[in-house]
Amino acid sequence: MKKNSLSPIIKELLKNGTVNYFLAYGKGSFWFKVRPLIIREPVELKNLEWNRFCYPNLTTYLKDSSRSQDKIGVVVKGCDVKSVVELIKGNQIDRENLFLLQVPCDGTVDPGKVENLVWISKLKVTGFEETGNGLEFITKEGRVSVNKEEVFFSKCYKCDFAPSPLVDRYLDEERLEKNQPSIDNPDLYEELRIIEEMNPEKRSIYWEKQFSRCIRCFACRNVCPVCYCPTCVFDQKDTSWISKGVKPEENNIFHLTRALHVATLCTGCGECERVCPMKLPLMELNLKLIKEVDELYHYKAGVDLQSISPLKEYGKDDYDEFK
Amino acid sequence: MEIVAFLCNWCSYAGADLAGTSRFKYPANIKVIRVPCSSRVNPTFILKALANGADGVMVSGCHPGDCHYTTGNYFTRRRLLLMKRLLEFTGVNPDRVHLYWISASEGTKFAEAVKEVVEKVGKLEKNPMSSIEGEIRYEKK
Amino acid sequence: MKKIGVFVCWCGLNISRTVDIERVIKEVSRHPQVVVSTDYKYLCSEPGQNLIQKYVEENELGGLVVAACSPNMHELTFRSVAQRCGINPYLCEMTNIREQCSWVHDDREEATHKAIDLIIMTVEKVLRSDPLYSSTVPLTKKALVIGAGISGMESALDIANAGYEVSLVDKRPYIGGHMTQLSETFPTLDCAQCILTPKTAEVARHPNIKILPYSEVVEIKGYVGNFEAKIKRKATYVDWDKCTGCGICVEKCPQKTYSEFERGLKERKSIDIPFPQAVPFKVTIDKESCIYLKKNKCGVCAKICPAEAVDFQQQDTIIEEKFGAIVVATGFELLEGDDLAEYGYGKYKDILDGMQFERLNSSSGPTSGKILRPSDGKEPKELVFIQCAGSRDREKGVPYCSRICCMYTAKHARLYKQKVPDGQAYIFYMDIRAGGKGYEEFIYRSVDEGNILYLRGQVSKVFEEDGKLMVWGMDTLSSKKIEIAADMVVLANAMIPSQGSKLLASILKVGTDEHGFFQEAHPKLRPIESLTRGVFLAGCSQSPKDITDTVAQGSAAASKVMAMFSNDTIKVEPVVSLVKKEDCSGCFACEIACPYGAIEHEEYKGRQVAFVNAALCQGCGSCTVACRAGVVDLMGFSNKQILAEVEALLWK
Amino acid sequence: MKYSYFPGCTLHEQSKSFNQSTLASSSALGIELEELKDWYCCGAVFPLRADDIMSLLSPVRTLIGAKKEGKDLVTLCAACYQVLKRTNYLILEDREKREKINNYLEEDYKGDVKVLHLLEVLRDNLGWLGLREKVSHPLSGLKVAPYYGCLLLRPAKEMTFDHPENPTIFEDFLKSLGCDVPDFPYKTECCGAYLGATAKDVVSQTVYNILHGAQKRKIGALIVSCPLCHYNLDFYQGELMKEKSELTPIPIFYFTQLLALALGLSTEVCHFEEHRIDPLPFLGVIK
Repeated sequence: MKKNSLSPIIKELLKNGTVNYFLAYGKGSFWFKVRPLIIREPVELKNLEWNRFCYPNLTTYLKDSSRSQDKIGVVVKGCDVKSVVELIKGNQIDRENLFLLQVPCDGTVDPGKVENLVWISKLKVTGFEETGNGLEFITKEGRVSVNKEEVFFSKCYKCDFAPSPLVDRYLDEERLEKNQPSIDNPDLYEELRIIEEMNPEKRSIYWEKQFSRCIRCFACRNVCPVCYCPTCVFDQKDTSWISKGVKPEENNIFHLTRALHVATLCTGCGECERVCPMKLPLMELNLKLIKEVDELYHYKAGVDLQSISPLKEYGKDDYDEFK
Repeated sequence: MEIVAFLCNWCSYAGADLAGTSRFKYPANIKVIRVPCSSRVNPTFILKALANGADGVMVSGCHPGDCHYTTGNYFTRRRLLLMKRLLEFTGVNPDRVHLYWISASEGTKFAEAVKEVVEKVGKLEKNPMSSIEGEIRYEKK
Repeated sequence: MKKIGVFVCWCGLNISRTVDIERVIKEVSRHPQVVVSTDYKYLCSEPGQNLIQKYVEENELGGLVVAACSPNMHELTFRSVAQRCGINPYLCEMTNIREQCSWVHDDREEATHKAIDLIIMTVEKVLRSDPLYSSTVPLTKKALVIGAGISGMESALDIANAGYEVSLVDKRPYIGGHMTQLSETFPTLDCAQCILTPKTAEVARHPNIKILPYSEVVEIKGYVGNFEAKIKRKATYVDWDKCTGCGICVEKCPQKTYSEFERGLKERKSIDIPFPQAVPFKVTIDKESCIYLKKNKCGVCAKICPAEAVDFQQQDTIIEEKFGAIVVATGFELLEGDDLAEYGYGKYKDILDGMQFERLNSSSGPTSGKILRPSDGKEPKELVFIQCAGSRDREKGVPYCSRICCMYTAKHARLYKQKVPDGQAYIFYMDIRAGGKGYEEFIYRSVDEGNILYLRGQVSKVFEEDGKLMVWGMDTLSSKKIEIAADMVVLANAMIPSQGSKLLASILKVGTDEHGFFQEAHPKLRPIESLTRGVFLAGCSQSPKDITDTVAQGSAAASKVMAMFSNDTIKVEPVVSLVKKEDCSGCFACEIACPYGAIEHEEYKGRQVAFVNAALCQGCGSCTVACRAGVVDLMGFSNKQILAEVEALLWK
Repeated sequence: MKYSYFPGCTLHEQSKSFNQSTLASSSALGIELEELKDWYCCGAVFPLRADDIMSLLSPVRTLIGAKKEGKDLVTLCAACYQVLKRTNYLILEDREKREKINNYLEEDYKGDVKVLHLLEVLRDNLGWLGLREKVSHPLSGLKVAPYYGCLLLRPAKEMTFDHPENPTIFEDFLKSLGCDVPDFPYKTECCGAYLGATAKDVVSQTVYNILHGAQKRKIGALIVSCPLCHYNLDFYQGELMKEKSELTPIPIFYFTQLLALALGLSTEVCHFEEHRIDPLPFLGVIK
């Protein structure tokens, strides 16, 4: 993972006018954090960052650019490209106004997992280094190393990266092959199995507990790249789909509706779950629908620009369990 | 027990009317909301009904291929199938939500369908989604 | 919030026997917005209606709820009462407490409770109803008929006779369609030309009909009443105003080419009039084969033409015109190609399709009506007809029945027996489907008098051996394998939609079925209308049919057009979808869900948003669910109305 | 061009002529066929009973073996090709059966091996023109017709090999070798198949029809890709010759035998001694 090679490319693209500005990762306030960085002038490149913790999906910021005619460059990982596909299919961004610069990524690290693994508080760590297969964390007391394959985000283990014709430039052409963690036959729906195997009462209690913790901050919705409605259905002024106050009994309406609204669009980037302050297992809902859509209609979101979402289409000979 | 039924105007609502003119009896738990087409039924309406004290929801449209608007019910079929799978996943018994295809000539089928829904919903425990039971929203005069 | 009046009908004893009406009106009156809650024996009667009017005036009601029978019965009645009282009709809703309450429940207590709940639900809905107004759009009283076969001509004549202008377009250089190629027609064995020619002549000279042969529709914009069409007139390279049809050019033209009209049984000249009765009787140059147009040599026709009509510089031209309604009558074609490989179709010369056999029988055809083998010109003594060639086949070809083959095969066999009395005709068939007036009798006459051998079974293979066509088949009645050494084989090829139907469907924004035929609005009740308002279907463009049905549907389409044209404007129902454009994301999920193509694009603050064309919207509401943000809403069945009905469940 | 190779029992044991001519020709054409390390009986007949899972286990094991080697799987015997290809199709299309089958196996199989017939490899990877260029001894003057039989072509939806009623792949192959290829309508007729075991007279009749049809068209030889077709047409021809004096001998070749000859390979790989109807007089035309 090298950021040094990133900088000159962005500089060049800004200089020759290919893009008006660049959306990239910038240094964050902690070692495990990065923040979105908008680069308009080469001088701003000094804050550029590219490391193991560049897990956020920057394409969500493209939602708001749909109205501008600016040419925007974005630093993307393989998984982020899928969100771009859905944004283009939903007419939210113009392919022509976009420059995708893909960085090679073989997995992003979940700081929470690091913390759990080495039993040191995030705040005690002052920095980290990459060492071959592992990561070394620097603390005042010394160095702690972990095997990086143990601390990836769960989406990274399921990475099915394939080079996309949408990408304008790859940072490292030779490393395309190695662009994902080397996991054979990942179990795509691992998380679901535990819940699917519960008996209905247990499942019901499980979800009731989860939904009751929701504080309706809407972070899950706001961060989602495919939640691009200018005014969300739950923010409509004249129609009360759910109460505006936090009524726990209506939380499930919100969460199930949200899951249905992103069904066939959700690419599994996991941002909703990552940003949830209450740590609701939102990806379980999304994954369930990804699985059902795949099994019923053989469709996956974010794969190509041509295929049409099965919720926008119909089949006369569809599976029909209704009487 | 409360069952909300969304009936499409052209087939199922007319089928329910036919059940009436033929005097086929069925339980009174069912409250019908008339919609032009089953494709007008937003899955969120169903969630809302379940959260608002309904014990079950029934949606009924024209038979696939016979939709008054030609293709509406094909969309309904996909939308509600996914929704049912999701509900089941969150612990809601799939018997709480029913989708039927009932034509304008199927008065008997409508009456039987209502009986079936009432019977199935009757076997279920209290609706886990509804916690508003008994709350009075309107100030009565 | 508006003041609501609730009126509960007894319907004599029909409702009051099971529902405690007194209790209903008392309970309902406790709703804060209900200011009137009353009952009457028969609300639909004159005094009942007057009662409503009295209460509206006295209490300044803003909305009405009539709890009575099904809205399918009396919604119109009570909405006109509302209108008479100065209340927008869409602020009046009915609660069905008869068909869906008193008639289906026995328990008085339960039925009364249910009636109260249903009425409260309706009250909540009406509280959120907005007044709606029907609008009208202007109407151009001029029709476009696409396809000038027998159904298109019939349509055009009917519309024209009613006094409206019609443009009749056909891709061929003549009008009359496939019927011009036929010899005799079943079940009467009239000569096709004899019954068709008067029609083509009438069409050509009708003052209200403009015929546009050798033309294609390339673009349709607009909507019902106001279509804007672009029609391409293909270059004929002959000035038809000058051409007299003398035919000298045809005689002198040195280049021969494939004759579509004779289906390859005879060649024609590059400059040609397809047949002696063609209307218009003008020559057309085929640009694919003309030596001058390809190599800039020859030009004999131009030199010889006494009228100096040949014009090699002629270009395609585009005509732009406005129409109020469109009739699609694009007809059919025969299935060809790989699907018929086992019959050797296209491989052996003496295997013909039904249309080629028509040409052999036609007195103006390539053999002047004699049945002769294309390979050696000999008279075939053993002739095998194969029905369902490609039809009713679930594996390949088409799964549907082409409907006319049983009849025309019987006709073919009879014509053959008349012309070759000592010949033997065999017909392989799956079933005989002769469901038409005089059809069954025709089949029996053919079997009895014609001495035609019907074999129930399918043919597995046809191939050439020892100068004969070996036909291997099965007679399932005797369970015997049949081998016939035939001189000629005639296939009843499946009928398929004519080439270009798909393209035309996308131009017209109407659907096609899985086989490519134009999709009717309803298979039983609206077989003439397409899914797009103002576009009607006729003839084989919609499904395979015989001439009788085709003509009937042509007339039916015309009557739909005439009914539309009898008004000066087109009324547009107000129960349509509406987009709140400031909140529209422009994802156009609604556009795909709409079966009517009613969702259009519009620019709003620099971006594309959805816009509902009310003239096309039929009010199904599928788009409202496709829209995640709930920004597309259906008037009269809006999100807030339905949600209010759902929430009314809480009323206890 | 590397492929895994599934010979099947007949090529492995009985028909050296088919196996060795195949291996020799392929290597001359630069097509590397590497025999599967571990292969099982294909099952010989694709089971049509709805609940017959057991008969499918053996072909699925073979497919799993091929998957492990990571190459497309080539086979020649029409029966093996049919069983393997249809098994693969079933695994891909029938979720319920797939799960049932996988329950019996040590590892899951998802239908991801591509099963190819050598003719498809020739057509799609070498191309008919490419083949023509490699032919050093064109078989011009030989009037040869193909005999497809049934297994290669049907059911067409599953086999997707060629048009079931009017196949042309063998004709294209023969033309590339320089042969004269006449129209032969009997090319898709039944050879009698296994009926030889119970009703020899039926096979005699079907074989007679095919040979008589060929004779009428002055066809000198037929090519096949199915060992059973070969057996019926070759062996029964010998029997028929005893009583039907009007028949002239028509040698039956595996298509790879003619391929080997056209590529100029030694006749040893063709094992002509296995034939009942001696092909040498016919081949004498070119020698």
